[in-house]
Amino acid sequence: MSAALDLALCALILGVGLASMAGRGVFRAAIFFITYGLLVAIGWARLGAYDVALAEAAIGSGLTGVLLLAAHGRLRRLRAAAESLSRFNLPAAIAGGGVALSFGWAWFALPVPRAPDLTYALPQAGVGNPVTAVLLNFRAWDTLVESIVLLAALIGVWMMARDADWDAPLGLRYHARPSGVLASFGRILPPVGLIFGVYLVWAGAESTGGAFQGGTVLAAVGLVAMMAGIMRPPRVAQGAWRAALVLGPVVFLGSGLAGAALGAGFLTLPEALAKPAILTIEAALTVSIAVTLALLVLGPPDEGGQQA
Amino acid sequence: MSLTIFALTGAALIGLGVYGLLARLHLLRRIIAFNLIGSGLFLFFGATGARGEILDPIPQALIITGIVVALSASALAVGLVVALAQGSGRASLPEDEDAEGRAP
Amino acid sequence: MADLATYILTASGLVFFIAGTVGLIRFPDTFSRLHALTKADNLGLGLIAGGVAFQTETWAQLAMLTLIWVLALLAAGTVAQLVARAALSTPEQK
Amino acid sequence: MTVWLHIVAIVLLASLGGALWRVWRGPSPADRMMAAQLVGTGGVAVLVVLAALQDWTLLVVALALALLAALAAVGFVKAESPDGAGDPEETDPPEDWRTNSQKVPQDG
Repeated sequence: MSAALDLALCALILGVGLASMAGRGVFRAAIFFITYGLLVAIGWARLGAYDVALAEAAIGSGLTGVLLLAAHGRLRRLRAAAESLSRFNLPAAIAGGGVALSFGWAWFALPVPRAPDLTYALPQAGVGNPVTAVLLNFRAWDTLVESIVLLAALIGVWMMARDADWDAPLGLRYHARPSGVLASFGRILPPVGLIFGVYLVWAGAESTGGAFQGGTVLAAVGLVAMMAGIMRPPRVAQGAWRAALVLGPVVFLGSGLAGAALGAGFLTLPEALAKPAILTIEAALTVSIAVTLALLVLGPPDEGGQQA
Repeated sequence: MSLTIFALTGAALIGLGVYGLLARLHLLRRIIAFNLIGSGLFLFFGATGARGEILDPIPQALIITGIVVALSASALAVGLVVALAQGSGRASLPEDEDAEGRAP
Repeated sequence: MADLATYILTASGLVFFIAGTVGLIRFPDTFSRLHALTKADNLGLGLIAGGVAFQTETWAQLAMLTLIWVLALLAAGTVAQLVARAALSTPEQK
Repeated sequence: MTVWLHIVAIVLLASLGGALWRVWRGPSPADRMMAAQLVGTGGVAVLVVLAALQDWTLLVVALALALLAALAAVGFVKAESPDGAGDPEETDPPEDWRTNSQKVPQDG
């Protein structure tokens, strides 16, 4: 019975993936990719990876959707959205089929990997959720570098701005009817999202959740508030927002150095301080992830978009 | 059984993404193809991590960071595509255009 | 008793989901399809959440189920209104 | 009960498949977005059922999906507005909307 459910789900995932690559029109592809993110989130739920399901639900169908649809809108106003039907490409099909077949072969041919048993190490990690323990303690290097990669991507996006737009607020100049449905929605949703996002970070220490998931939810409701005209998008040069961007990496690095100073080693948390240290890093990281993701999706300041 | 279904779905998605990345020329479509490859890899990796007796949290942690990085890479790519369209009025690469200089 | 309630509520929820999908496929134009969608899938989700509610173990789970449905209602109402208006005011746009 | 909940989840997924057909068919962008919205609500329903079936923690995932269900659609109406930043409610609907609405636009 549960295999039938997984088969049905995977058939839908594959069908939607195929639909996002086939046919004409990138708008349809973007919509299919939004539904794809949702179905993959259900797939992660079936695999028992609840933290991943949460991240995929928030990012895959939420933020990526806004990003792709906004991009399509901009391209349409620049008259670059049209796509002609491309013919079937045999070499590409051979390449894709070959890659898929070799992965399928690897699944059956390679030995089952032996997962390191973390249960003995978990009591020293300071948190009960093994995924959070891996992210913030056992493999803190990865997470630290990743938070810096996010900043680099944001700087890359900002470099796309034209000189004349540099001092303008980020993204397009969003406006909405003050008493309209969108504005009301933009007032109701963010408080709920704020509570839920903070809850996810807090709960992530022991059960499903964490800085990435909480930060994504906060970024998403922040975007809703900005698109509804409730909240003004920041400018590149605003100090407080820049401070929020680097808060997470700075606190993370600082705690790493403190660990080295205490003799435990860089990015190694002493067992007694692990829980408060992880919660502090997570709180700072959540702020930075939320602001970085929201600004990434908003895009560079773009005054020219008004006329184009 | 279920793990095999998900792993093979992941493998097929990677292949599908590779096809789209090579065969489709509109750059927004290619961004979606790139995301499809990433997501297929994550599914394959996640199914592999769930194969042992216990659910391995390390692949899960890496996949979460991977999902966030994929979003930031997509945002950067979207920025580049919009900048290209602002400059040239097209959303496909010059080397992919046909003899009349039109986007295919 | 609780199980019976779950069977009945989830089954009727399914009926609404299927009706919504059939409406989405069969109705002739955008606005009637919107009508089929918003009526059906919210009741559908409500009934399914109601059915599942009889299986919950704690009050927190029950509260969460309620919140899920309320948020879905809010989202669906907003989206229906906005998408309908967008379809109305830009009918000539590609 | 377990078998029944499996059946509910499978039927829900099948009904999502029907909605996906409308995403493929269109014809207008609004049709596709609406159908995607139904897929979103259906996904929340599937997760609620899976929560009862597997682990109540999944309610958190369902809640996240429900909270962000409207995000893509808000992005859609923004992108559809003339300057990419507006709100369809800012302008009154055209006088002839009843006749206009019959001509469903095709997207390219």
